[in-house]
Amino acid sequence: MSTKLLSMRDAIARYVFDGASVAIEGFTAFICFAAGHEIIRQRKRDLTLIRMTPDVIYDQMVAAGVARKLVFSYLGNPGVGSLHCIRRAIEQGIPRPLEIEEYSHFGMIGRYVAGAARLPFYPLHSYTGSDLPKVNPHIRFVQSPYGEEKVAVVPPLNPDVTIVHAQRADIAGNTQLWGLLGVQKEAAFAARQVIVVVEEIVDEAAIRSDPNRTLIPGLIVNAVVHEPFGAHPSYVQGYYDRDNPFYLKWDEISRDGQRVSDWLDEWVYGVADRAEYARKLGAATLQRLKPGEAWSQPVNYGAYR
Amino acid sequence: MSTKLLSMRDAIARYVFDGASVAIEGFTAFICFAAGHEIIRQRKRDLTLIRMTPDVIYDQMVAAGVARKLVFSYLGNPGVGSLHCIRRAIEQGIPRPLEIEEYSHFGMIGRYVAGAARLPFYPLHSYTGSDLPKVNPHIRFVQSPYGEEKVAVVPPLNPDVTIVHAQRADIAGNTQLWGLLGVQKEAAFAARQVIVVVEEIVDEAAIRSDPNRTLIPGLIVNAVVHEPFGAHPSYVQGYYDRDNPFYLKWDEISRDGQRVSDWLDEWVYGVADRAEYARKLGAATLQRLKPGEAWSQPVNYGAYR
Amino acid sequence: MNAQATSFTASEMMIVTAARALAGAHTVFVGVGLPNIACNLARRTVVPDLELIYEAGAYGASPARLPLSIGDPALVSGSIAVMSQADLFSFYLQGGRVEVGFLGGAQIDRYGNLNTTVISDYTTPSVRLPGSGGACEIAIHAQRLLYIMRLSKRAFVERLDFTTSPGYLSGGDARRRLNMPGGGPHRVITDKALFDFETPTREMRLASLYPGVSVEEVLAHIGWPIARAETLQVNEPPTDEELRCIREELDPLGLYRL
Amino acid sequence: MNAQATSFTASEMMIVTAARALAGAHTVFVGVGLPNIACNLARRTVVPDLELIYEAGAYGASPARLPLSIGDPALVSGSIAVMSQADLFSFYLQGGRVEVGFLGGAQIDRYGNLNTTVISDYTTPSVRLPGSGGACEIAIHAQRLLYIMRLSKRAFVERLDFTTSPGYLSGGDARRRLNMPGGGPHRVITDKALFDFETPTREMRLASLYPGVSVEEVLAHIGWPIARAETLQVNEPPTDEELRCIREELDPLGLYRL
Repeated sequence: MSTKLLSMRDAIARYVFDGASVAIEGFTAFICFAAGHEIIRQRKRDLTLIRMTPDVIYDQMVAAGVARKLVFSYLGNPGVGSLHCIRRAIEQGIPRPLEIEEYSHFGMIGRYVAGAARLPFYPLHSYTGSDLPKVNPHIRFVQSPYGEEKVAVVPPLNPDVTIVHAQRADIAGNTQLWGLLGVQKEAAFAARQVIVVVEEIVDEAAIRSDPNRTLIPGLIVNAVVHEPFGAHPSYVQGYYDRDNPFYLKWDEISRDGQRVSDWLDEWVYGVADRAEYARKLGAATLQRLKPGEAWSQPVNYGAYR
Repeated sequence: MSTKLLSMRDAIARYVFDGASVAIEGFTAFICFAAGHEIIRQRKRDLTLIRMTPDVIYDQMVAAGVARKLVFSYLGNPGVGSLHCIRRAIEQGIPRPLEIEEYSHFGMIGRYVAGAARLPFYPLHSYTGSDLPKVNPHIRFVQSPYGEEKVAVVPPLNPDVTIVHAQRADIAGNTQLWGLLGVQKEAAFAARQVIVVVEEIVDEAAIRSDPNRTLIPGLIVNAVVHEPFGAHPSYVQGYYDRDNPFYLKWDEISRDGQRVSDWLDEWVYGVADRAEYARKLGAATLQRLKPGEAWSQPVNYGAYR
Repeated sequence: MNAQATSFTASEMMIVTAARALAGAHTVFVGVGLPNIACNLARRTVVPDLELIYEAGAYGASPARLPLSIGDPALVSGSIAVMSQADLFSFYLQGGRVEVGFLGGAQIDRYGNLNTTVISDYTTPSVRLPGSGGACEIAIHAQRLLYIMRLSKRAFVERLDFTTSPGYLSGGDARRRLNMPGGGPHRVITDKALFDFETPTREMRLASLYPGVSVEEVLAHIGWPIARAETLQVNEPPTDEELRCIREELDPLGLYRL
Repeated sequence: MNAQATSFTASEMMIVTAARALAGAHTVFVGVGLPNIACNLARRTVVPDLELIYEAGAYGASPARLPLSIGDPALVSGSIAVMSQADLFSFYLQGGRVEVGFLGGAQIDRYGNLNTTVISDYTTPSVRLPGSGGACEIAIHAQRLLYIMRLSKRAFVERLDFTTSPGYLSGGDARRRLNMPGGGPHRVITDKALFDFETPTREMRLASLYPGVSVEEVLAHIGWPIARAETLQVNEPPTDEELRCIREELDPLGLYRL
């Protein structure tokens, strides 16, 4: 088994090019801030950023000027309020105008599914009576060939790069995650290139002990990055908690462009990599975010010889 | 939590009515022979039998005269050869003519998905250049609204009853399975009524210790049947092996209508229930089918308080 | 219900009213904030068997703490099932398995149509709101919809700036004509009164008042001449037990006391 | 390859030829029977990194025994990933992730179209065959197709009784005109000779003979006047190591020796 291990720096340098469409997925959980920060540090430009919920990571990336366009379905700081940097970009063109392409959650999910399954469209019951199709010409309707019924469709989405965070993978990129699965699998299969970022690198034997837990096979993975705490202030089920105080604090910081700049200087440009970021966060914070234990009951797959 | 536990006899009597469409799913694995045999014993009639791979269980049910129609995608004794009883019904109308409605595997999967998702159709890239659409008018083609591309579609499938075998459930029907997942989830969500048959009834706490393993929620389950060895001669991952010698033996038995009758008399009509069937199989057979142990490595979901 | 003894806030009255509206329900699609507290209160009072479904992909969640977001890890550990969002939206929501959906938004009109997208124009908005998320699908598929919104003339408007999620559209049987499977808006729970849509035109209607609130106080916050039920009931105030649950168990920090 | 010293059967020559045809491949969609042995032989000889995909839903299987069926439990335990068949067909096969597909059938025509459905008429068949299973989709989506079939005039026919799975259809660029993503038939591996489709018309062509087989012997079993490559090679016989693998490890009971 040949290794796909790369540093985050090398993975981003190799696979995220200026003008690329990039999906960093993860629904509240598993959001790879480490990858987003490295993209900012490498001053990538003109990216199309794709995410169901842009969240604080895309707020930071938009503020840093890496994005030309945003494809999304929910533009909020979850449980807190607005994403002020993205709002400034949309409402005032600061730091630069931001093109948007907007769906509902199910529409975004469907786009990834169609992209992963090489389908020309994904049908869903949505958008009837909504103004969304009026502002997004990609949302269309088709007639069922079995009756009068019409159904909405969305086109496939194939990001140039999808970045997925998870608990563990082997060096070939066979990746297991548990907790909120979100659209991690679909976004990975839909992508032209896949970077997997994990808390732990494990032996192939660990993967093979529970094959139903493998959502993303090494087959579709280009790079594996070992990056503990790579999702902070988002979280990784069983590894660390969501840093809710940070999400609340970002609501304040992000209202002021200067404070955002200062924050980026200190926490992104000012650190070399995620390891330095984690040291800077400090042991007390990491300790505060450490959950108790709640182990799955193991299951017997049986040895068949 | 109110219990949904029923005996197999009561579950079949309550939910499988004459003329019903019934899906007993499971791809090679998890095939609920116990349910099929109880349907034969209760002399249900005019059923539409639905399965991707009718397998030996539907061969037996067709021979016993319960079926009017078969909806399927692969008509073989897996790894062995023909399903001779079903062939006699199709080729010679014995014991009665059998209507067929035929798809490919992906077409059947898509029909369940559309049924489960309340979609008017499921699109797939298949059937181009094949004669299948000529003999099955339900297979149609639609034009993509995003270009010239045409894509095949199949209509939703909503069985009156789906019967799913699995390793374990709690008394509310929250069901976990591992191994070959087949279309168990999709067939259950597509059904009007769901009977879950399991090797073990477990505490709700076992289910909650690993929620990603729960494929079928009690929400959609009408009855839970506790039926150890209920899938024999098919198998249940980690519990018992496939009885390959029986599949080979059925190839001989099934070539001769009289031998099939004798077999049904002895092993279906001649036993009261699956417990008696298992006793009749005997300890040596059950021991022969017992696999060694191969446990999944447990994962930590974390305690968040 | 036992007698009301304690004073309570408008938010507490909203939470209690929302929880009571869940009586008899089996499954609810939970939003964050007030709906989240209301659903958990309902489980402790009127519907112990209520199963909570979160759009993040958790079914039968049993959170040990009140989650800040609908993707909180506490919704995962110990829940009955956690699945991909493709499965959640396809098989649970679109599959018709969700009974009650909770929604809220920046603007609502008389037919229960909802705006969570923009204030003013879409391409040059004065305020860019979060957008649909799953709201558009919840509005279409849930068997019945409960809205939770504070009364204000900016929110209860004659005409939406943008329709994100459909209520009864232009009223009457417009939903049915468009083959929408869900039942549409059922109640609007506000900080002053409760509204329903129990008329053939499916126009929002003042159904009952909270204790101490006058009809005029309500009408002053609604941007159109709203209909009212023939006899206006007054909602029961929170019981001691409901208030104890909220204050001691569900929101000990008082984040939603206001 | 080391020198051939031992005698071998036609089946063994088929298995070896199929295994060698996998050289350079990364993923193969495995059918049961001969393809299964061939794929496992390839992993032990020409392509150690070959990943086996089974339509039952297993990826990266590493079976400890030779499975009778493609849904054997030995394909699950210790494999890399096991998924729903919806995911397998959507994301792996239709998603274009499968490089080589193996197929066989009752009838094949000059363009590699395949019949696994009926002999004679569909509604009143003289023989009802298994049908498509996943074959129709494998034929459309695999980047290249390998067929394994024994030569016989009943099998290699001028005209199929039923087209289950498309090869090159009417030949030439017919596949491309129908937007079929997969590359189509690549080789036909028989018990006497190897065939390819390396011509503009995409007609099947005799490419090489097995040791000791004459051209006439081959032509006698084909129901149309088949083309042949300009120079006919003779395939290398099985090596000792290949035979040892088959006989000692993969098929110790000799089920596929015939």
